Amino acid sequence: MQFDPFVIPFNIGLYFILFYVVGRSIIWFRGLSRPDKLRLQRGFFGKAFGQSLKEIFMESLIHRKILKTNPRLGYMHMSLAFGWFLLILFGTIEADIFGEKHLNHPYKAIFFKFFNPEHGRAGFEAVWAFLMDLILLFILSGLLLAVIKRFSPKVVGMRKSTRLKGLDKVALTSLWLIFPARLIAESLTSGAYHSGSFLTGTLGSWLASFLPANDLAYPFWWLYSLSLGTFFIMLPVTRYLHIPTELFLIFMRNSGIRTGDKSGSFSEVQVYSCSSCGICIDQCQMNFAAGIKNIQPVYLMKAIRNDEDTSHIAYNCLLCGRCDQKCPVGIELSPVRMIQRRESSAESGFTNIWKGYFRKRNHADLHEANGHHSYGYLPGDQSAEKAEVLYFAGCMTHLTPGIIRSMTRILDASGLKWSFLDRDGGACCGRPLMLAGQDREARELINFNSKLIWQSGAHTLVTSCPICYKVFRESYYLDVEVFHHSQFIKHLIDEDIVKMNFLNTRVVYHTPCELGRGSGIYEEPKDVIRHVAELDETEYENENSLCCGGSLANIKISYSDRQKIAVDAAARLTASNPEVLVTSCPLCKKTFSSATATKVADICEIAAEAVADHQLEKNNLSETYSLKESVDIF
Amino acid sequence: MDKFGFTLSKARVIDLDSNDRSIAEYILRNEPSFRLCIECGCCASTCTAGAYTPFSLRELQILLKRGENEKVRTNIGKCMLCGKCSLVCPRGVNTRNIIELAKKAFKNQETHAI
Amino acid sequence: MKKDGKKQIWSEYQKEIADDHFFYVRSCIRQSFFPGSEQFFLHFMRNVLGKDVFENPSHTTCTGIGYHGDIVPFSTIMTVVARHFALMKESGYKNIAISCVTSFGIYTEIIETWKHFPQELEKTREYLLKATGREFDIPENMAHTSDIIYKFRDEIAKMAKHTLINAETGEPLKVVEHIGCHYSKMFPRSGIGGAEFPHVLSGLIEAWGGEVIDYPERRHCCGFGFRQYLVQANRGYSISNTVKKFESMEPYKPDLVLTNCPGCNMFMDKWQYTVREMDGSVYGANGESIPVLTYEELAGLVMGYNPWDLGLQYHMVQSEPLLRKMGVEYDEKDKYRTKAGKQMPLPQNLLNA
Amino acid sequence: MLIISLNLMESYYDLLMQDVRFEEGLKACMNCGVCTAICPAAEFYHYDPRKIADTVQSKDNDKIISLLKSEEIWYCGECMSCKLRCPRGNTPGLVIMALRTLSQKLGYFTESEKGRQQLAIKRTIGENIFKYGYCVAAYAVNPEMHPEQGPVWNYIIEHSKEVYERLGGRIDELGAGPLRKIDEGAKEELKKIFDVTGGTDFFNTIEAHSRKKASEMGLQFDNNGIDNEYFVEVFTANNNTHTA
Amino acid sequence: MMTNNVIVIGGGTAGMEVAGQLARQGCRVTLVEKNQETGGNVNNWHHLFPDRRAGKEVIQYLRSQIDHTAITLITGNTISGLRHDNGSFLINTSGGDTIAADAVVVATGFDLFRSERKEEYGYHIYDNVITSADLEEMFREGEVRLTNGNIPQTIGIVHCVGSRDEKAGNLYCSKLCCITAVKQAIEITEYIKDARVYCFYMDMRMGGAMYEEIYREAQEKYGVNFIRGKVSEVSETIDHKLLLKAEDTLAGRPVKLKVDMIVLMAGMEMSEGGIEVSEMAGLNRGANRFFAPADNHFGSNLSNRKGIFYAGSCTAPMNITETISHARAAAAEVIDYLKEKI
Repeated sequence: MQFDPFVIPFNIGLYFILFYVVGRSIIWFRGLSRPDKLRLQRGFFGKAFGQSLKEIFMESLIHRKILKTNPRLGYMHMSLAFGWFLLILFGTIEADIFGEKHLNHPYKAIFFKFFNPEHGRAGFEAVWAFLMDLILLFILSGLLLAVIKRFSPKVVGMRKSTRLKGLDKVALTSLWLIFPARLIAESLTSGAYHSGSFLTGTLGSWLASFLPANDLAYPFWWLYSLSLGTFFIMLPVTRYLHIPTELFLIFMRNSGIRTGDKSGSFSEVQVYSCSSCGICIDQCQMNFAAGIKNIQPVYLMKAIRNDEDTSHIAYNCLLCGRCDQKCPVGIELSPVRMIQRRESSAESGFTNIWKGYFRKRNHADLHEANGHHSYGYLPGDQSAEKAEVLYFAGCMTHLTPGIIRSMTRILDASGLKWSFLDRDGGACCGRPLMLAGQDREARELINFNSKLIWQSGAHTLVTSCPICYKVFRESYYLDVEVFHHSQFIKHLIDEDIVKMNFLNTRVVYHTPCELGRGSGIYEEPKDVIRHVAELDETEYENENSLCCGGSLANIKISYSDRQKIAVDAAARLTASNPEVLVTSCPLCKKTFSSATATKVADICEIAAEAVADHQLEKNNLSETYSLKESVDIF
Repeated sequence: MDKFGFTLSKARVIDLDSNDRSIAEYILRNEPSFRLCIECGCCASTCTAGAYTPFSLRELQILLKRGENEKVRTNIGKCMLCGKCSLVCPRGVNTRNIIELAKKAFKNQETHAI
Repeated sequence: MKKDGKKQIWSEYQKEIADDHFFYVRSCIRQSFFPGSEQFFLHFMRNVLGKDVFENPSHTTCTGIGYHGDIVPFSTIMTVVARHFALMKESGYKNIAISCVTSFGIYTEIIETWKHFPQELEKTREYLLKATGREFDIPENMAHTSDIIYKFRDEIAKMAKHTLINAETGEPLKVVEHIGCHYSKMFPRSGIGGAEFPHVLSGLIEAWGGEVIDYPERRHCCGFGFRQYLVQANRGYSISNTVKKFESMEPYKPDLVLTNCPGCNMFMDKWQYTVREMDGSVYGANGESIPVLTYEELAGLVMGYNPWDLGLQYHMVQSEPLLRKMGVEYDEKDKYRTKAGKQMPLPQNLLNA
Repeated sequence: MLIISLNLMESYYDLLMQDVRFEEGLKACMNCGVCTAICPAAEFYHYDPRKIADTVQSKDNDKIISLLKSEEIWYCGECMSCKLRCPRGNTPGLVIMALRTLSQKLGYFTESEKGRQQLAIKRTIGENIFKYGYCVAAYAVNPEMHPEQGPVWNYIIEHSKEVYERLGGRIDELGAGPLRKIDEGAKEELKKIFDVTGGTDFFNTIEAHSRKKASEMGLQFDNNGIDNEYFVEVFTANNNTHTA
Repeated sequence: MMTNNVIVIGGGTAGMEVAGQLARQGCRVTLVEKNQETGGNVNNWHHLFPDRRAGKEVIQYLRSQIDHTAITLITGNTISGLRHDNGSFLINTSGGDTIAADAVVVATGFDLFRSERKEEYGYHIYDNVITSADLEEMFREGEVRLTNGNIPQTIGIVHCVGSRDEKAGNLYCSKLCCITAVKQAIEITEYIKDARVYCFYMDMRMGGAMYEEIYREAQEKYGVNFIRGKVSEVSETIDHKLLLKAEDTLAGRPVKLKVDMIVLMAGMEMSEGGIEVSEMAGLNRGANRFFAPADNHFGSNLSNRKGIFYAGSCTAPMNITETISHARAAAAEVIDYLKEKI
């Protein structure tokens, strides 16, 4: 049988990586919660399977998403991934057809030319050789781009390329060597035996014309095998682990597994699936508006993989969610970051062992997180007035009295029996604590507010603050319908409860993070605006909307950097010189107000302005909370 | 006590020479805007927790700077992180980070030195 | 530390002190706890300097302790003081010599009040007339008895049998002076040398060869605090403040504490005992407590009087260590004898004994 | 009753202004804190003369009432060091004295542990004045009530005759000299002065309100003397909330 | 072109500026200065706030102002007499000359508060208690040292020394000390690496252009500590440090601190010379002892006597910018007056 010692490095690498991936997959599988295990099993043997295969093909090989956002970068990834895939596929077939026997050992396919130097001279062989050369060329073109990207990112349309750690460099070099080595090796062999197709053949005969091709070929085959071997062995401790991990991720995701609130197999698989493509960096306003370039998800993932202290990175983020929308691998970046926040305070999570080839969980009691807490001072006896509609302004809204006045006008106009839950300023909704990873502390506030809401007997809860809105919807156990005021106003309009005039004002709308990407509310506010004013489109609609910079989620960012983001965002939104920049969040309003000369208004303020005065007279109500004193009018 | 019916009292004076300012220094290292406070009290007056309980970030931060840590240790957890203070601060002090760092510093102090 | 600065201040705060013909008013505390002091003062003035110092037997307390204990109204104490002025007027004196710093403070405060609020003076005249049928004039010259000793400090120095120089080492003795808050803090002009660097005692110490110790808490109150001592539950305030002073002076290893005010003297003497009982602290050098003397007692020692006739044995802190340093020869047997020379039983566990 | 009518009639600030010491003691405070800096009471008690001055100058009736009922106005030791330093010529010490006087006139002093002690001072110092003509007299300083005076005091009291005789003391003798007996005529005048100037009324006010408080607290109270439950309570009680 | 004689009393910032202005307007000016050299208080200042311009530069500018043929400079002389007869003033100098003038400008400036008068701070008593002026002297010599030659590590700066203080006899705010304190605090940290500087203030009166910004910089960049409370007393410890006592009014507790050096921010007072002149010429002075202008808004250069004008900080504490503007205004008033006179 055909054998040569130079294939040993490759074989070692190959078997190592095969066993490693299988082993790691088993560990991850066992790390899943029971329901997730079932999901994965169902997903594996169910229809999700096909879906996964399709996705693997489209994303892991073709890299469709990257192609969409950045064709050049996409081509680079595709040529390497898909090209290599084809090379292996066709190489194996080639070995199978033209080899001495069927079902060859993999190395036969990889080093086919070495063992069959004469191959490809004529006929069907030549066609096949041509195909193989074509694929190799395809890969080399991608490789060329990769090399260029490394030295000048702009060329591939990136503002910035990710930074590398030592091991990555080794792996990268070996990766870069693989295909040139193969090219040279094949060419020299072809040159020596006058075989090979348009690429290897031509290059080979030219080299042979002035070099001792036959003697030179052998070392290059060694180099080829060595670089492959090295690459495989390095793989688990470098970012290239994303290549196998991503496959696993796709299966998990398609089986319906989600990140959850504690670190586990899925979050870890996501962390390892990050290919460090750096697209998140370009999406991040902290990068392009404030010049902060070291806290983006790609660095968080890397820090987690390398067991670095993530707290500074983890907390220094607006959690606007723009990156989640664009991640080509579809990693749930913000949820993963939230896990880091929860666990960094608890010093829990995973750490590397065995030089990073494996990881173990440190068990730390999350309840020990941030000891010094106590909201015991919150009055147990406080009670809420009875009402149909409960209005909760929220902390931030208390800093924007305009919103409160407007909501009062609208609610009064509605003639509904409503009550102002936090008129004299209530407890915080708990969301800011959650954003800081302090869920248990938040729970105390949630319980306090829940009690009041239950007591009121209201069927509807309206809040002016998207931050409150999100937490009311997701973390409160309530028997009421929760509305953000923009939705509520739309409801009043649709049901014809409140009549509004059309104000001839040209406005643009800014979707707040917590309301848009956070809670999926995009259209209702716009409908309301269209009802009362003339709405211009901006470049930043819906999923693509910007963060105002004021986000409570970032605890580290300095005031001046916030200001930079706010000014930048406001400028982009008001590019069309609207009369008013409308938003639907008190925090966005307050942040933008100090960042642009354009008038900034909350959606309820323009709505209130549009409310016809006779509406109030009809219910003979003044612009006060008079309803509470008056009797139930229904 | 029994013999005379009274005892020596502990001095209330803030002794800047002997007080432990490591907590404040830790915060200063990690949040320079801590220096910027001019004790205007805007934070305390808008404070959500302050509406329920005597909690004054203005006072707590001055106590931290003076190394009078005990009162801070027992009160800092009353903050709800709602962030109004940082919005009203005329000096752009990153109040919430100061609070979080203080919590962390106290926690570290209990386990190992900072 | 620069001396000139202090000299400058002293020159700015000099006050007129009568030379003769004093109307003498006693101190409740001084006469109860250090009767030898007042005894010596009168002897010195009358027999040594041949001055006229008159004591009217029917003068009473000024009620100052009651006033600062907030049980005696202002108008009441003003009238009581007015009565003393009336007695003085009746006995034909214009210069008053006050043996108590609290009283001295009260007298000064009242006279100042009368200046700012003449209606109060009129009211007082009416009250006094109504209550006692007496009338009064405001004294022309008012002095604390320490002011008078200060005035004659150099005469005393001339007559000195001993000086404040350590007989063995030849080094000047380190003396801590304690003035008493009510001497000049309320009205700096009323005290010799003012309130920040009073000279009334440091002047004596210098004149008699000692070295004045200026320690950080020099100006701090002795801790009396009136109600803070008078009521047992409050005495923690009193002793804590005294301890604060002693801890501050300790590093200077003082040989003696010299006091102006009878109250301060009592506390700085007695609290040394109490705090030692409480936590074992002792503030003098080599495990001894620091003797605390009144200016009369010190003048007496300097002039060579028998310490036991001055009553030093009736302090809680015994003064032998000081006597030895000053080279005063004293008769141990004479210490606890009656006037008639009869031996009395010996008191137990005094300090430095 | 008195309190309510006062509420309706006039402000407590005006009441304080009737005391010349208050008028003298508080012009306008700028909260610089020199007084607190060197205040012996602020050193150990939860006390801040600056805040007292600031509270009073707010003229806020409710705040002044709570001051009059508070523990803190009783912390001052009346050393008057504050007068020396104040850059605005105020004397917090005098303000305190005015507050204490008013608190006693209105009977608010019994609301606080420290305020109630006024009875003890009246029963000791106050009675001494009438009995002996002195605030403090050797024979009135009972060693049992003054253990801190140490063994020397026991000794002096035990042998007072001999001790004072050698030092010129004239216990129980009329005429000049230390510790002399003050003649009845002088004591009578003293008493009259108290009657005429309202000193006696003031004593009676303290007694009356203390008696009332005693029954509220369910403590035995005698109209004079120091061995009754209420006296012992106010003389010795310390709830240890006053100091750090 | 009229030629009038004007006499300017005081050769400090105001006096020199007004003299220069008048000379260029064609007046013959006699400038009388009590010291041997002109420049007044600025001579004592190494660097000036807010931009740390060297005091010398200001002096140079002023000297160039009075470098004019129409100006007669008499230094080392005070005014010993001033009388008015038929429309012109006769002034006697201590040197014995008599000068006739049609108008008089009083520019007697201010004296620095004598800090030893705040006895509790122990100036001239405790070593290493110095004033802002003494510190400028050290800056000029290029090093900040204790009397024993060591470099101070902890420095306390005491605001309002002799200002806003009834006990010091001055109810007014001297207005420049706060910013001086901030300036000097910054300079100290520049001279002494990681020195700890504590400013004890009652109010930070940062009224001038760029003042608040510098205050902020002192906190942010130089880490100067600010404690709100007037220093009550200073005493010397056995290890020759200085013990400061104040209340941290924002914490509501007494505070004490041992420092190596204390810098007293001495306030501004009416100058002795000014008081003499006011008595000689019967000029009104306010309760703050500074000259009282005829009108606070429209006549800040006018006195209660026709023909006598005020320039600069003899009427109230002023910084250099204000002094120079005030002096120029004075020149304008003088010219108007002389025109009317003819």
